[in-house]
Amino acid sequence: MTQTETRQHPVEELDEVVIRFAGDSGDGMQLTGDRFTSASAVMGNDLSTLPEFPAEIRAPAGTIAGVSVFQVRISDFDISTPGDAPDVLVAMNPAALKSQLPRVVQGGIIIINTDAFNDRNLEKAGYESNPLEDGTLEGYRVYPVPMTDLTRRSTEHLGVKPRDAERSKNFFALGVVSWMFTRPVEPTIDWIHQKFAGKELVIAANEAAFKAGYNYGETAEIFEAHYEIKSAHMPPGEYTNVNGNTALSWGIVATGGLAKLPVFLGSYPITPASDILHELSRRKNFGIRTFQAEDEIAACGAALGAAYGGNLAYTTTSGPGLALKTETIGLAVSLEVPLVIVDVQRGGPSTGLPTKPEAADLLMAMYGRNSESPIPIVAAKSPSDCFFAAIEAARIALKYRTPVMLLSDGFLANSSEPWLLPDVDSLPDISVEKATQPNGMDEDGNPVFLPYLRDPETLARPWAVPGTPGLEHRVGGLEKEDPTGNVSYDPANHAHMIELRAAKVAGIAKDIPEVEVHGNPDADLLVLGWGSTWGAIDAAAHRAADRGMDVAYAHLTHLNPFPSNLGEVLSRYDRILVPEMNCGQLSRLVRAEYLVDAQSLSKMNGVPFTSGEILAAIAEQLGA
Amino acid sequence: MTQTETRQHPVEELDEVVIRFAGDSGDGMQLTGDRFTSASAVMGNDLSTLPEFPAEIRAPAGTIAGVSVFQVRISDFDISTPGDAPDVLVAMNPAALKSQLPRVVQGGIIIINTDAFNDRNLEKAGYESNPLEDGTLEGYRVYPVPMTDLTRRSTEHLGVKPRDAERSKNFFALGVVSWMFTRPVEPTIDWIHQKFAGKELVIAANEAAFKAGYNYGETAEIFEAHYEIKSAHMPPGEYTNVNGNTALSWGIVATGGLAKLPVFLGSYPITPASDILHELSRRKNFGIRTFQAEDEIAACGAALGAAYGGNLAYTTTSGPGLALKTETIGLAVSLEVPLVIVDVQRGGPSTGLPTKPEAADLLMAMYGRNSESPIPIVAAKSPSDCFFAAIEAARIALKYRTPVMLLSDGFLANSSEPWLLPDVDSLPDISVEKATQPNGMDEDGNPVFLPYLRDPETLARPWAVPGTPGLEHRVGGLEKEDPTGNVSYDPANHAHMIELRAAKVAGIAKDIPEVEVHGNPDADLLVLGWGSTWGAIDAAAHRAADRGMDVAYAHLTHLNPFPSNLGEVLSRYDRILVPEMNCGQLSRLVRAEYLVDAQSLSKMNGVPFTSGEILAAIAEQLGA
Amino acid sequence: MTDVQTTTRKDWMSDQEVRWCPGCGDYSILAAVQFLLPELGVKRENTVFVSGIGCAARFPYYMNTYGMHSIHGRAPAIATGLALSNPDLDVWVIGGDGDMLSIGGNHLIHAMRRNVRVKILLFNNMIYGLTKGQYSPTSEVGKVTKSSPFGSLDRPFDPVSLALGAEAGFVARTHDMDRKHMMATFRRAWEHDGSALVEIFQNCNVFNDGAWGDLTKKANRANMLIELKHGEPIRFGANDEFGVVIDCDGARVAEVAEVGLDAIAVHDEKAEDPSVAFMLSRLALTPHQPTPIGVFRAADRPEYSQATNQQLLDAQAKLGGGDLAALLRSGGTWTVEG
Amino acid sequence: MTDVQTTTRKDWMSDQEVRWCPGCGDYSILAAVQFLLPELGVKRENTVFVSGIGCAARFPYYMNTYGMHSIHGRAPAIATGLALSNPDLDVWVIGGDGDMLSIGGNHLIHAMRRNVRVKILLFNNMIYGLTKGQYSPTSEVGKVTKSSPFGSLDRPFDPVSLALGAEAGFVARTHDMDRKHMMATFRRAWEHDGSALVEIFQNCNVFNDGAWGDLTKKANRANMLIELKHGEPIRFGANDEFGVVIDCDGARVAEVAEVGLDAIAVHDEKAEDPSVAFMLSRLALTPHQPTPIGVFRAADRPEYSQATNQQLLDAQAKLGGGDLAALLRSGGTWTVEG
Ligand SMILES: Cc1ncc(C[n+]2csc(CCOP(=O)(O)OP(=O)(O)O)c2C)c(N)n1
Ligand SMILES: Cc1ncc(C[n+]2csc(CCOP(=O)(O)OP(=O)(O)O)c2C)c(N)n1
Ligand code: SF4
Ligand code: SF4
Ligand SMILES: [Mg+2]
Ligand SMILES: [Mg+2]
Repeated sequence: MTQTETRQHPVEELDEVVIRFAGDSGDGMQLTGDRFTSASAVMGNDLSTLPEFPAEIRAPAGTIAGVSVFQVRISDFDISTPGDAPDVLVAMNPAALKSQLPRVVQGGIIIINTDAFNDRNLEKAGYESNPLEDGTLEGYRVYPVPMTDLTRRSTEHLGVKPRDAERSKNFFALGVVSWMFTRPVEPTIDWIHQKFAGKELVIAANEAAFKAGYNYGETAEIFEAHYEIKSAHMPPGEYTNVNGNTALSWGIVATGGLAKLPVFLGSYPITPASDILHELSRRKNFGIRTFQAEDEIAACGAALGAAYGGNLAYTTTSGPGLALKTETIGLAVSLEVPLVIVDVQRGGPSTGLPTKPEAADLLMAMYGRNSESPIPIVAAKSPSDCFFAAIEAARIALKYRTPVMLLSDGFLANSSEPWLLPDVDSLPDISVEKATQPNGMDEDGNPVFLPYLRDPETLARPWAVPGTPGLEHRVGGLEKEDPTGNVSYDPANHAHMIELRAAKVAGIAKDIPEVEVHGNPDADLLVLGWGSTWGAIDAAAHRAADRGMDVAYAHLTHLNPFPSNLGEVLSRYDRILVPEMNCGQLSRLVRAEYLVDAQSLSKMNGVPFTSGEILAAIAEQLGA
Repeated sequence: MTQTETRQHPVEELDEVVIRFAGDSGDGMQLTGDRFTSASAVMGNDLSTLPEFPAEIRAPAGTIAGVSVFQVRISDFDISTPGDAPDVLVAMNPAALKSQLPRVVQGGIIIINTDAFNDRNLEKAGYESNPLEDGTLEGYRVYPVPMTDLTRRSTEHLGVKPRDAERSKNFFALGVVSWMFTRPVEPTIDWIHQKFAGKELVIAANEAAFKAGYNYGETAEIFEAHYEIKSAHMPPGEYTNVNGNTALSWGIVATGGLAKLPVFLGSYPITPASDILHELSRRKNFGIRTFQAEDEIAACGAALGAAYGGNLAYTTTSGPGLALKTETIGLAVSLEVPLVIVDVQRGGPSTGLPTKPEAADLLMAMYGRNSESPIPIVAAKSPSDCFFAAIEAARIALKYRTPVMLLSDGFLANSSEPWLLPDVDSLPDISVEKATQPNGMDEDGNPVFLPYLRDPETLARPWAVPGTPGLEHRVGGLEKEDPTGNVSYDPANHAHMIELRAAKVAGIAKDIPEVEVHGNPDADLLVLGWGSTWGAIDAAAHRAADRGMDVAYAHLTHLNPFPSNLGEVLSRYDRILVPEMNCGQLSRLVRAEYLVDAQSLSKMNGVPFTSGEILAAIAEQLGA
Repeated sequence: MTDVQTTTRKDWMSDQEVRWCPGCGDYSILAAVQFLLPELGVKRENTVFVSGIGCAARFPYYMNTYGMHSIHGRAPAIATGLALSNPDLDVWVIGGDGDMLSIGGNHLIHAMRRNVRVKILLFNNMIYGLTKGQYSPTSEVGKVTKSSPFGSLDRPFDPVSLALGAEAGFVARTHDMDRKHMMATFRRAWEHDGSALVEIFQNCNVFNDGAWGDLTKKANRANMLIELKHGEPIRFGANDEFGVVIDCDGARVAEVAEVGLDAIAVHDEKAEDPSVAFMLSRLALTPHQPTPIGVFRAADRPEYSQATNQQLLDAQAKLGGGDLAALLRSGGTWTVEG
Repeated sequence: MTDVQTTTRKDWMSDQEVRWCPGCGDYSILAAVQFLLPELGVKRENTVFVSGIGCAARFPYYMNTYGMHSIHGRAPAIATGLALSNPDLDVWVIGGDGDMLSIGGNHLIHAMRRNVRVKILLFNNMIYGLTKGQYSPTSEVGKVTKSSPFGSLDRPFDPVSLALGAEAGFVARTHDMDRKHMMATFRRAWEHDGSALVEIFQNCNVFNDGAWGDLTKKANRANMLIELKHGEPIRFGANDEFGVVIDCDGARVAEVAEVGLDAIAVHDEKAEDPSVAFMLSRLALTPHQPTPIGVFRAADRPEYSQATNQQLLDAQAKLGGGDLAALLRSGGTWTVEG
């Protein structure tokens, strides 16, 4: 692809690689990572990504707080996590190097933009001496590249001003890494043309920088080899690369069609859930109404109002917002209307670590309401699973006329993976009948409507929406008489209603899949997971098996009620290990429910589990 | 005391009696019950009371919804509940009879105001025939008394208008019952004079009605006997009769002195907690500031602000209000400031049964916040214990700089018992030192203030309140660096802080009394209780022992952390029974914590446990 | 409407026994609504009452329509979602001064600025009734109640001023002693295309009896209630002897004879600028001074739920109806061959 | 104050790196406060900044005083409790337009009506900054943002109108491009005995750059910013050629030459009636019309925390200091003999 004379480098084959692009917030690392991912997807690799943003909108340039990171793992086999430690680090400045170096595997590759290693930047990063010179990087394969300068020179001929040229240096870096891992260049060049359409100079500069980087890899004598990762044996079909928030949003879009209902979203912006609001706000042509409320209470209240009005209603938030919605969710429990509450969990307590993932709202989801106020809980296990989890949550909400909690987290929200697109026609019909007719008789034999007369199978009450003639009735948060719905202070009725509400939710266990055991079902140890730990557990279990360790594992997507066979499954294992991004919340639930000595493997530092950590815990449990 | 000739009735001795005064909301039943209680207190009986109000402010006169009830139990031995089924029912109208009759013991005494049994009232109560005539009351000892008419006649000579005279009929009823149980008349007459001071005609009418009732008992030939209940063998000392809300308020008043701090209450009215706000609002001469906020969030926020400002701060509410405060409590956890949150629990879910007790907010208190956000929980066990529970909650909050949840419930709130007044000088000193000096040094050896440098013993951080020179610092809900308090996104620091917060709360176990076992410690069965079930459990255990059943029982006043010996205690028993006014919340906590098969005895009908119900469950557990 | 239903008051009464205290002002408000709805020719099934918590908030139980007795303060938010979900509904919101102005103040002001078609009836009894008598955000300074035994210190809101400051398009006031005036005022609220707030002076005869008496007792009305009528000079008094004068210091009461009829302000409820309506809301600062009632402001503004729906239609017209399969492919795809 | 501390700006700067985007208007507001406090002669230890959540709400971290970065929307409530707990403190509240007017709207209006001595600086950038660009309650209709890709539909609040409708005693406005004006305005807020709201036009150069530019750019100021000065005719323009006329329809801009100086309204910030201040707040309805800045209203009213304390003193004077033993006996007692 170039005219210059090139030396042929040896090509080594790898089965996987984890690359971390790190630079200043303004350096375009997210875009670079995204592009590399797309090019890899086209090559048929399996892949998984994880972006990490600074907490500040624009942290001061050059500081550690301002470092923006994108990790991508590509492989020729089926993977489920973005990888533990990176094999390759691209460090665009000293702060990036300083903050990311501790994660890189020993002997890993480090590609450095040496132009950024001036005194000012070193100081800002807190380096007292230059790490390029003081031995800090011993034990790594370091490739120092004066990227800023090379970028500038490669674009000079286009008439790009030096300051503007600098902005293209991420494309230079992308070029180097693309060469190193033998990625095709066309998709990226096409993309540049599309993305910057109309800005000819920008296109030219970025393309020139990208090619210069690619050629630098080919030409410069510093690289010993370049690498190839064969395409993975992925099931055939059409794939897209999707992150959890997008998949969840699309799942919500899908439910409108599957339920044949208009979708309503009441929301208030909060990290890391806001992107669901953003994505759905763009989908007005799907008939989706989004309402940015004055706060979370109003967001949930408006969703409840829309649900009562016959829409398929959602409210999306993160922990602090969920705390505010609890009273309204309690009302939804009492009214028994369908409503899906999405909690994209983040680090706490209080404001905590808003941009870091955690999965510590499970017990709040379960118990965070006054009195006995049971609701079903569904949790997504991977970015693309967010799509199906949204459908499942809506299915339960509609069928059982109940608020449903749908748990995601900041890790799922932002990390992405290839997704074999489902056939949209194969998605389940989740539509339900609304009430249209009186369902009872009064003493005089006149037809009457009994709003709390339940379906004997599901215990769901009729969904009688305003606008339906003949079904006028009143509901409210006071205790209701069964089945008239009239206010009742009668002790026996209250006890009965408490039982009915509990039985309705418990009964959903009959309507959800049994929990499946993976790995070696006859092992002594069961690893029980939920939520975003799926990838790390799955990978760890495979690695354990490779090392001859017997381990079974199971993953819960329904946290309330539990699958009906869970107690029986747990009773089969001597040891149960529960990895969680909290201090042992699921383990408490299963201990209380089944009296099994489930041990918590807790991680609460704002960073998702690596498979290595889980592997180590498995090994410890097995005394291996 | 009267001039009329009297027949002497035989006096029978009783060891206890449970009397239920029931009438229309406007009939003054609460006042009647109160008066009877006071007269009994003066006689040295032990006693326990329970009022029950209609949910409506003024439900339509004559209806069942409008019935107001006051139950009092008096005895010559130590009691701890207001009694299960009443031995005596005073029914002022048909609705009162209809709603209360099912509770009366077989063969019980029923005193009826026959004048109210007209067609209109019978219809309003839903009677199709007159229960006085149709055999409904067979099996009871019924005393029909035309109270309205007799009252009218007894006051005629005073010039009281007939309509006004009617208002005194509760004093007539009180007179009858006072005679029946040989209560002294002077205290009541004195009280009438005091209470209605200035309203001479009212005094005269009430006094006349009261005396007429008393004389009626003595004179009329309808009563076979009257009864005496000897004074109880109560520890010597000065007693008052107190309900839980008053005791809790006084406990809060006391803490100001004991902590040498101004008390601040931020509150928003809600049943059944409002009376604490009312009582404290009257105590301005104790230097107590009460702030009625615009909502519960602001109430809790203002309390948090006052705590940060160095006051001893409280916020009081019930379940729906607590749901709204959760986000702010999470901030208090993160800031580590002392704050007591009082939840007077009521029936739910949602608005539920606002005037009925329930104890189903335990798990919300424990887990109802986003992320891992541990707080200590204290629960009162009897009306007078509310006083000490308030002091204990404040002690923990101050010493450990933490929000503390103090749980009461609608039963404790309104029911009353004699309270042997404590010597106020013997109450504990709960004062703590505020920070006044820098507590660290920077690299240059200059003194600095480290707001999160903890006391090694308690792990409490310094309480450095605005106004203190030299300690200026910033706090917030974002994760804080240990010990500087600066914002930190560092993973290791976050994990460390999560652990520290958990360890601080867990460490309180060293500083609270061990749980005591009552009854027969060597029994197979342990009854484990918390909160207002104490009275019923204690009584049931005594009754069980009387019947030769071996039972041990223990009561938790600290729900988080648990007393340090709880695990060991639980491990000693084959069976553990946990009576709770919820669906098994404490039982879940102990099952998860200690893996013991604690069985829940759940009662969720808005009515407190009777000792009989617990006795029956004990018997069932023991196969007796 | 083509198929106007003919209903009578009875059709709008539910089978639930009304549980307010005997003598409570809420009864007459209920009656006014039940008399009005037949006149409006609306359908029961398309009428929804949403309330918060409080005595006033029991209202929906007594209406033979759809109804929701929700949670304290949140009715305007819930009603907003409901109104957005179905354009055919008439959504009424009922609440007390505590419900709407204390815990629910934020939802109220946001409902006002959004101009969503919810009709809010604020039962202002200047007290918390249901919780048995604490002072409310409309109680006068110095009010002695259970929670303010030494007198309250909080300066009250004027609901009309507050709503006008919050960009309300429709604000009116009426009182529980005049069914005709209530009906006329509620009708105007119903006719307005957008959110509407009606403050109703309501007597709580148990905890705040007679609080509005200086204004609403029959004998006092002529001299104490100033009826606002669009396009007419603002006059009151048994013989219209008083009027309202507006100048650059604000609004004040004057004797017509003294200032001349020309000096009397003519009421313009449609004024784009709410300033004059605001002035009128400041005329009386206690319930013991001559006080305007009627429609303060009824300005035309785009209604929120219609605008929301229009955006959906525009998007569909521009982008076509939603195609899920295409959406899933919108981020780019690649194909793995079998 | 007797022992006035002599401090300099540096004394008020904390050791924390300021983390706003380069170019953000928040920097100049921070500087204005840091320059002002030394002039006020207040003590660092008696100064507290309480904020909610948002870019603006990071402010307390940068002040070398006491500070609390609390939770979204709740700062006015927390500050109220703090102000009540200690009369010696100067309590400042900092928040953005989302923090104060969206989720925190209710606490804001209640703080205003109570007149508790908290000084609220509202950084109005007409956008949610921290959450990366959604429209806020002050964003203009039609605003295209991440959460309103088809344009927002919500009519914005005017913070000054809202506060005046909520009984505010002190309301003012300034902007981030004029340090002197900010300092003078903040000083006035500080001097006011009660709650004070200062709206600050603030530029968010990342998500809403130049939103206030029509008003605040140096070249535009003379013709677009109307400086309110107590007791002076309200005039503006490079040569004071424009003025504000107030009549019974509201306030409007006029050429002085045309209407004559006598017709120009004289600003009275102390007026008991907030109506004229309200009129002034309606003069400009978009950030592209001549807009008043300065103190709209500074009326004397009893301050809440002092009134609270006075009630304690009165109660003590009347009832004596609290006696716990007596309180426990106040319901009547009886004695059981040993
Ligand atoms: C979250 C919550 N807080 C508090 C309450 C208690 N509460 C019920 S109604 C009410 C106020 C009633 O006053 P208002 O709204 O004026 O109605 P009114 O009874 O006077 O008609 C309060 C504080 C509640 N039900 N829920
Ligand atoms: C309870 C809660 N809801 C939502 C958020 C997310 N959030 C943080 S700041 C913010 C709004 C920021 O806008 P503004 O208050 O105008 O401040 P700015 O960033 O523009 O200065 C939001 C929605 C939160 N932190 N907490
Ligand atoms: S308490 Fe007052 S407002 Fe409530 S029903 Fe009774 S009279 Fe009406
Ligand atoms: S996002 Fe806007 S408001 Fe926030 S710091 Fe950046 S420029 Fe300032
Ligand atoms: Mg009220
Ligand atoms: Mg903003």
